[in-house]
Amino acid sequence: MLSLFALESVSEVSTVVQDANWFLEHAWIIPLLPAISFVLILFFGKRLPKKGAEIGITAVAVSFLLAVVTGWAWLDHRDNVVFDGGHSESVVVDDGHGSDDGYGTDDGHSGDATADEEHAIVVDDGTTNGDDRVSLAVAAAETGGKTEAHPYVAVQQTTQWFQSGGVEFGAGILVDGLSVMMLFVVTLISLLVHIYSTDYVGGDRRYTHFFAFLSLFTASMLFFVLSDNILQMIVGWELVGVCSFALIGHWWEEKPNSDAALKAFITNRVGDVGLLVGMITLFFAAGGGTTFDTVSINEQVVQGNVSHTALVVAAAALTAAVMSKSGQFILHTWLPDAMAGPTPVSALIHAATMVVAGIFMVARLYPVFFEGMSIGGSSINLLSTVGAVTLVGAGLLAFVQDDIKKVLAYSTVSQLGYMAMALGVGAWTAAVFHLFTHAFFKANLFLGSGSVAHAVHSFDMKKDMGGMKKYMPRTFWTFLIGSVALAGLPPLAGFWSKDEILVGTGGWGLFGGTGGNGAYTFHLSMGMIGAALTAAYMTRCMYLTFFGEWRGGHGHDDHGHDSHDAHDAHGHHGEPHESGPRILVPLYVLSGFSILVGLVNLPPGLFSGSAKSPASWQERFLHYMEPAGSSYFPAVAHGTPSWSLAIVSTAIAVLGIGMAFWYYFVRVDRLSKQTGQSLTGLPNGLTSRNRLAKAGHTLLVNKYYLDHLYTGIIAGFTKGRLARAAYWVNQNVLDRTVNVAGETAVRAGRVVYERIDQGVVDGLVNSAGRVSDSTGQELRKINSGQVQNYAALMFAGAAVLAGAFIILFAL
Amino acid sequence: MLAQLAQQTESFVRPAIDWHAVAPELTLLAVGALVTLLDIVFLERGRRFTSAVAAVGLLITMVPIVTLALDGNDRSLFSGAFVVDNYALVMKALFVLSAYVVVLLSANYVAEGDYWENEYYGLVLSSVLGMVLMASARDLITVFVALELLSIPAYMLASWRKRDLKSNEAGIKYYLMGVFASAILLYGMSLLYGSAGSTLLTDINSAVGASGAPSAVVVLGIVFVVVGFGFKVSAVPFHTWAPDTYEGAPTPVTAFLSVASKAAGFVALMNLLFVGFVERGDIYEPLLWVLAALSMTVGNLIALRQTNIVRMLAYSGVAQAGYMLAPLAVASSVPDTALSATVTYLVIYAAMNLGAFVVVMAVARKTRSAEISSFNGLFSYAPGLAVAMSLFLFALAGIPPFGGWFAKFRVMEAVIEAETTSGLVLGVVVAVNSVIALYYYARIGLGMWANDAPDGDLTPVRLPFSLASALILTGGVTLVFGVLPQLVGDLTQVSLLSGIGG
Amino acid sequence: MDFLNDWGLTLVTFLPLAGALVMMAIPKEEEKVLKQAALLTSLATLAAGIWLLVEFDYDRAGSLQYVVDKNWIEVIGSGYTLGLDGMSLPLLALTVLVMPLVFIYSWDHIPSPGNAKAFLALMLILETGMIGTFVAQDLILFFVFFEVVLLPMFFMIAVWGGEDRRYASLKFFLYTMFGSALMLLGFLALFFLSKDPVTGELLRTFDMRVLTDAAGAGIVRSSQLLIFGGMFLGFGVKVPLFPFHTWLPDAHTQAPTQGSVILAAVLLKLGTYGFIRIAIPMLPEAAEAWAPWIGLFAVIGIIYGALGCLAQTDMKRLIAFSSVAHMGFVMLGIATLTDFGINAAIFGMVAHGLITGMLFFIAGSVKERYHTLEIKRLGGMLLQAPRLGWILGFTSMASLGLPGLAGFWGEFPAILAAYQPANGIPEETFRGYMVVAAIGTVLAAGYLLWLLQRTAMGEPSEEFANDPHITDVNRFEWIAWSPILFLIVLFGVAPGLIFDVTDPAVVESLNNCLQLPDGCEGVAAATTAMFGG
Amino acid sequence: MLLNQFLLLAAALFCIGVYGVLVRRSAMLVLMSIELILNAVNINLVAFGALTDDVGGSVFALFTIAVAAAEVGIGLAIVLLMYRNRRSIDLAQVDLLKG
Repeated sequence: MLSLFALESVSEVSTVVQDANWFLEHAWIIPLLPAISFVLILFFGKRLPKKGAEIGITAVAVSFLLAVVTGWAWLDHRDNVVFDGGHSESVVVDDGHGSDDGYGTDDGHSGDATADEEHAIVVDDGTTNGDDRVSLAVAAAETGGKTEAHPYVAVQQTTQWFQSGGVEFGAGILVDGLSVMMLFVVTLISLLVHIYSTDYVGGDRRYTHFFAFLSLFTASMLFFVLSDNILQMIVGWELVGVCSFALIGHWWEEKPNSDAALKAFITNRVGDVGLLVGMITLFFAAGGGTTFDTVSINEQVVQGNVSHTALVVAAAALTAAVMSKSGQFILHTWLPDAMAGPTPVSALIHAATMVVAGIFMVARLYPVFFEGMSIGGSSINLLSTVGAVTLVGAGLLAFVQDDIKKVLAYSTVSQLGYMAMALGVGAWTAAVFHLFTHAFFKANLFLGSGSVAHAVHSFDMKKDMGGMKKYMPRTFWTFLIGSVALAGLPPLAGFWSKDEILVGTGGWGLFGGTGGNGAYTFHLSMGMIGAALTAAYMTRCMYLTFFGEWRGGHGHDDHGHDSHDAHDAHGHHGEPHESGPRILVPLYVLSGFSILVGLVNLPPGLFSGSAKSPASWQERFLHYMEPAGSSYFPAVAHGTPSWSLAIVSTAIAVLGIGMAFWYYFVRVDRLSKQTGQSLTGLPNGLTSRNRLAKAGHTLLVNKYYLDHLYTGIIAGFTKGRLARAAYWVNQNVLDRTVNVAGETAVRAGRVVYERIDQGVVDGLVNSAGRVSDSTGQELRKINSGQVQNYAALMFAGAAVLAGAFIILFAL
Repeated sequence: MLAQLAQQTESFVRPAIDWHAVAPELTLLAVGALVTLLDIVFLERGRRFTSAVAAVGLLITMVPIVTLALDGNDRSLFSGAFVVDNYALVMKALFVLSAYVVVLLSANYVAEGDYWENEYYGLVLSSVLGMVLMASARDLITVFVALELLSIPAYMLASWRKRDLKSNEAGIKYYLMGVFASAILLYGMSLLYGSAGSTLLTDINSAVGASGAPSAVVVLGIVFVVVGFGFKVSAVPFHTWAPDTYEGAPTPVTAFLSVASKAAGFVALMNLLFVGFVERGDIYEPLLWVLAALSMTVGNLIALRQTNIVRMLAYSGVAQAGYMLAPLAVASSVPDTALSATVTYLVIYAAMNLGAFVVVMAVARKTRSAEISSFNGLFSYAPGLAVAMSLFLFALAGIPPFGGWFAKFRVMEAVIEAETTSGLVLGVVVAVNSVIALYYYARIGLGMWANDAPDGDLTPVRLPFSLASALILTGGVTLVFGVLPQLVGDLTQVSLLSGIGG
Repeated sequence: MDFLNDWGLTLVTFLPLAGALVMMAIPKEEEKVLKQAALLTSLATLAAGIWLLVEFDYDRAGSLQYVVDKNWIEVIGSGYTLGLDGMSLPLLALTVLVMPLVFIYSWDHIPSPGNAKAFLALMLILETGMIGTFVAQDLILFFVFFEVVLLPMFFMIAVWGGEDRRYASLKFFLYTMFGSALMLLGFLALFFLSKDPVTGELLRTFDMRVLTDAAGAGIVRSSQLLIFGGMFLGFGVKVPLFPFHTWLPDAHTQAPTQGSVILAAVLLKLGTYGFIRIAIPMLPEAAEAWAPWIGLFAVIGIIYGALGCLAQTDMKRLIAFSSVAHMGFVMLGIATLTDFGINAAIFGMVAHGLITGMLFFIAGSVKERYHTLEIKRLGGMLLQAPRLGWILGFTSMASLGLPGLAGFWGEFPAILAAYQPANGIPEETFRGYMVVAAIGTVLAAGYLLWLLQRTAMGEPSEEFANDPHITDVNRFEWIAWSPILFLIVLFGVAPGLIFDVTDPAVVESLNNCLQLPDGCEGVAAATTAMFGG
Repeated sequence: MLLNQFLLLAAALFCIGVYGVLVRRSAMLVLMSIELILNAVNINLVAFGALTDDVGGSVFALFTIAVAAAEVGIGLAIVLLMYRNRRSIDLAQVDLLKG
């Protein structure tokens, strides 16, 4: 149980092959379909019966199917790419590498695949019966329970895009576990969001535009996910940014919406500076100034012939990019504002796909981060700390939000913090697995909140929601499943992935270390607090939305400060009712996934090899996803899951739920029953304390509140003052700095323009003109009209010249 | 007594005269005499055909020049005092042709005036005779006589309109300054004669050119001579007469002064520099450097503020004189390039400036004023004239594809070829000045195209035949020299040094 | 084929001039005939251009083709030599393409004082000047065409311009004239000083090919620096490089739409073309000494231009300042003196030409409809003229360098090249430039999207709320704009079209630097010390 | 030795002439002063000619005298014009053209 994993030795030879199953080779069709649908909708959308929606849906559906089949092909490829039966194929060792066992990749079909040199190692090709058996002797003996006979071989197809100045610009696809998983997630959620939007965005004036950009977004995300070189990543990265700009600003009539879109895009561009600098450093330091190819860059880093300083610079720069794109702490302010976009957009882009682009990039270029941040062996590094801080910070902020989407937005930021921390501590599979599960239940929650908001035409929990359980039971149940999964209670998905991360931190020394790459105890504790916070604010959100009496709808007609759903044609009042099937079906599918998807990666040690979870069942996700032992992946240590950690983390989550439950379900509910109106909090305690909290300086309230002291300190305090303080910091410090940065740029622009440009530079030019003009005016006076002055001037000139020249020359 | 006298004179042997060499001067003399004769004989009735006779006469004088050019070998008379070489022939042709254009200009201008017309052409022809003589003069006395021969008629032409105060004032100023300057010039020549013992330029060159520090007398002589011609060329600080005289004098006379007499001044200056004291470069180069830089800068700066087109062209003439002096300021290091640069500039400058004056006169016929504002909106009622004026103005500014760019290019080429820091600095000064000049040239161009006509009358301008032909001649020449500079290049590939060597 | 060889380039250069002369004959009143004649001429030139492109031998793109070498002014040793190679081909194609579109656009967009005859004739003369500059292979011919371009543009701004057009046109004319006068001094010095590398005797020629091969051999370093300084001023003014850019905003704001489009699309490229064709190949040693300074000015230009844009209240002036920023990227690419950088620069030129030309077209149409370009008064264009709004959105995306559109391939490779300049140039300095340039892209996103937000998004201001003649894109505008939009996407998706053509020519022009006895290092010590890199 | 006296005399005459031109207001006196300068030049020429007993000097002097005569004739004509138009020959009043 306690045995640390031995580090697998890293293979010298590149484990990438050109030809494999047809679907793997032609995965580039998947992004192509939505791209074509974008063009079709743009040009013919308006004239179609369903105004473009059907093209969008069919395209994404086909892509989804293709993704599933490609996934299947990958599983098959991953499993039996190796040893067929007992005998081992003879392997011709590549000349360059004197390592013990060479790897041979079947290069028989060099015809179609444009294999560039250092990848192709000729092997006497065995009989290629369809599944291109490639004989690979196992590099090092796999330890641990699993007999890992099959090495991890990715499939890469590159064509030469163009060539400039001796530099090869290739374009191609790299299909491996990571990208297949992302393909599946993106296409599935995009399909569900498409269906969901047909009802949600029903009456909108720019319905076709919405679907056009939705397809464009899906296409660019898939293009990004499949890219095999860092240049293509940059292209995909920015295309995705543009689509989010277009979709957030879908209702650009109101200024706040277009402001939010602008803020999102510019913050992403700030991150792009880091991306550009990082990629360029990698291109020169690791790519040798000739190739952008991710695999070869990773290999160079893994083989250690890249200077450490370059790696540190690249890793730091790329972390900046991650911070902006995946909403990490400093540059996260754009994500909550991005909720101004329609809910399907928030679900697809700001929960499941785009925001994880940063995490995907780190996962794809993991060797750079592993070496750059020296993750193995140290107890703290930039990426993991940023993740941890975001995790807790965002969790706190989620407490004080009135708008349901803002709560979910901050929860996304905090879950992204989780993933970043996981990558930071070396738990690669845990992070990717959390990304996988989070996509489902967060999308589920967002769509659920959309369905509720659709019914009450506002997102404000305090004013317009409450007691929705009675009116919208189905949405309630799906929302409940999503929240429980998010909170991380076992058997649902959230628990497995969060637990994996905590295991991966390796900080759990109490009952024997759980292995992993370094003792990240601080991050473990932050993870624990995060888990509690998540559970707490989700319970609060559940209560305010679904329990108590319905607060909205009677009397006040204003639809909340940012309820822009008024654009829907059918803005009727009256009792909220359950949403239509096209909204509910995606909810069902997603909640189903939220439940089942956790089982994909059962930790091995947990059931100690009992019959119920046979070896072949355990860590399927790890087996198929992590390119362990392949040439372009660092030797990462895996933590062993431990019973004690699982129990403690669940207990903390339950504690979080319990506290929030007790505060809301018991005390607020009893009070609201007594007073007859459905309250959203303890009026005297909270609001008075609010004022106190807001003041933040007065001593604790006088004694007769003592009985609240206990709850105040644990629940109230964390909910009240600290959260509000965090929110205040977030709004006044962080968010304002971003806005202030914008304003200072504009003011600097004005200063530079008025003073320097017009004043100095232009001034010089104009003053030169004026000076010559005025001297001209003075010189005109020479011609005074008096002829004798002329004669005097002439003679004086002659005399002076004569005198000077005589003195100079003659004497 | 008479016999005694005759006996003394036998020892006097008549110098051999090569009639072909002197042919141009003689024909001019004949034409001048003929015009005066006609004037006396026909009095009033002669008005009509005197200008035609003068014009035809000038064209006839071109014939001997062309034959001499075709003949090809240089001729020298009076033991080197009168030399006819390529350089002289080019300049003679320039004088005669510019005189021809001036006669075309003044054909109806003078006729419309109520003054006695015939003498006008007599004076012009005699002045041209002086210039043609100057081109071949290689001796102090001949230079002086030629200079006076071309100046004195010019004084009278300047004060041609007897009853007009301005013309009278112009005449006075031109006369007094002219005579004063030639007095200074004479004084300088006397000193040169004194130091050299002979009036022949080649002798002066051998005497003055002795190595070692020059004596004060020689330096003073050279300075005063250059000052004298500085006046003629209207270089700053001796330019003060030019704007007033140009404005006061009748416009054809102004054209004549600004082109022909300035060219004559340059010819004289070049004769003296390249033949007279070519070794003494260390004296006249800095002198001319100062004059060139001053003329360019001051000329352009004052021109910025002018409101009268003729005064502006005067100052622009001063600036152009500065450009022409620039190659001379590096003459001793690159003699041949400097000479051909200045000659090229003179030729192209003549075409441009005369063209500009043609348009000024044409516009004056309608607007009756020489103010720049009267040019506003010219494009709306006389597009042809406006395009022509823009052609001339931007040629003067040195913008390709019009002639001026090649002239300025040759000047810059000469200055850079000298490869001396003073040459380079002068090049930069030329560049900067061409930008300042561009401002007032472009401003007029702007006014013509962009502004609308003063008090809006759009009656087109009717050009008499002579003005039209002058316009076409000068415009054509300017454009052709701009697009195919090789023509003017071959023409002006001249050298004065051969005179000394040969 | 041989007709093309000796007459091809002369035809394509002087066809527009011939068209202009023909138009002189047509009376002023018949505007329709005049417009047809002008359009026909420009289309004929386009056809000739395409014919040249088709017959061009792409695998020898490095060497000069269609070479014409006749004598023009022997007295100063300058010949009428024309030639076309990979470097000038894309720019020629850009010019030949943009002009017909401008003529189509001006079918019903003749600016205020009318007089279509003069306006169209001037544009044709302009076209001759531009094409001539790109194909000239003789310094003096280059200088003549370089200046011929000034006059028509001066008159177009002066006569058909905006309110204070006089000031703007004069400033443009004087500024460029000053630069080119000093450039001429540089050419002359080069003429007199350059020696034959082998025999060492004076070359005394203006022929670019000979001078490029000589690569400034025999000229002592200090005078090389001085000559390069002259050329730097001449070309820098035209680019416009940072300190010499003040004429651009005024010229653009006052110029008529057609004028701004041509100015932005082609005229700015004369300067940068001058650098890569004349300054750098002929004076490699001086180029290395100057490279850090050019880089510095370029980078300042990027930030300065962007900050300038943020402060603008007039849309056209904002686009003008954005040109300063874009050309900053192009100059950064050139300053690296690597073939990768210069390829990026050429691509940047073509892309900037298309994109900023398009932006000015849109600005012109907005001015046509709203009669103002005051950003504060504009608004809600996406509601009133949706297509115009979307085109503005698309073009500003291209302009801020969105990958997949042409703008990106101009900026990204330039930033990439800045990481590793030629080996004679201080690397740390250029990496600093790289980071600043990357920050520049953020500012670019800032001002462009802010412009988009203020003009296209939001509700239309009540002043124009139900203004009848704010119509959407009309027929002529579509015809004029669709080729440009298509090309922006085409070059974005397949940048190889340009890179494959320019690469051999750039390698050819840069190989002198590598032949220097000590490669480009010789100068490194001096520059790093001087520059403190 | 003799030569210096002549040169000095000529220089003195020259300066007096110049003084006369610059200071005297009446046109007539200016003309006279110019004559003075020209005569100074003649002295110079003849002196140099005598020194090197070369006839050139005196020939030059003769020419100068002839030309001086012509100039004075014209000068007087122009001054006459001035008088006829202005009723005064005061050079200071002659400033219509300036700037």
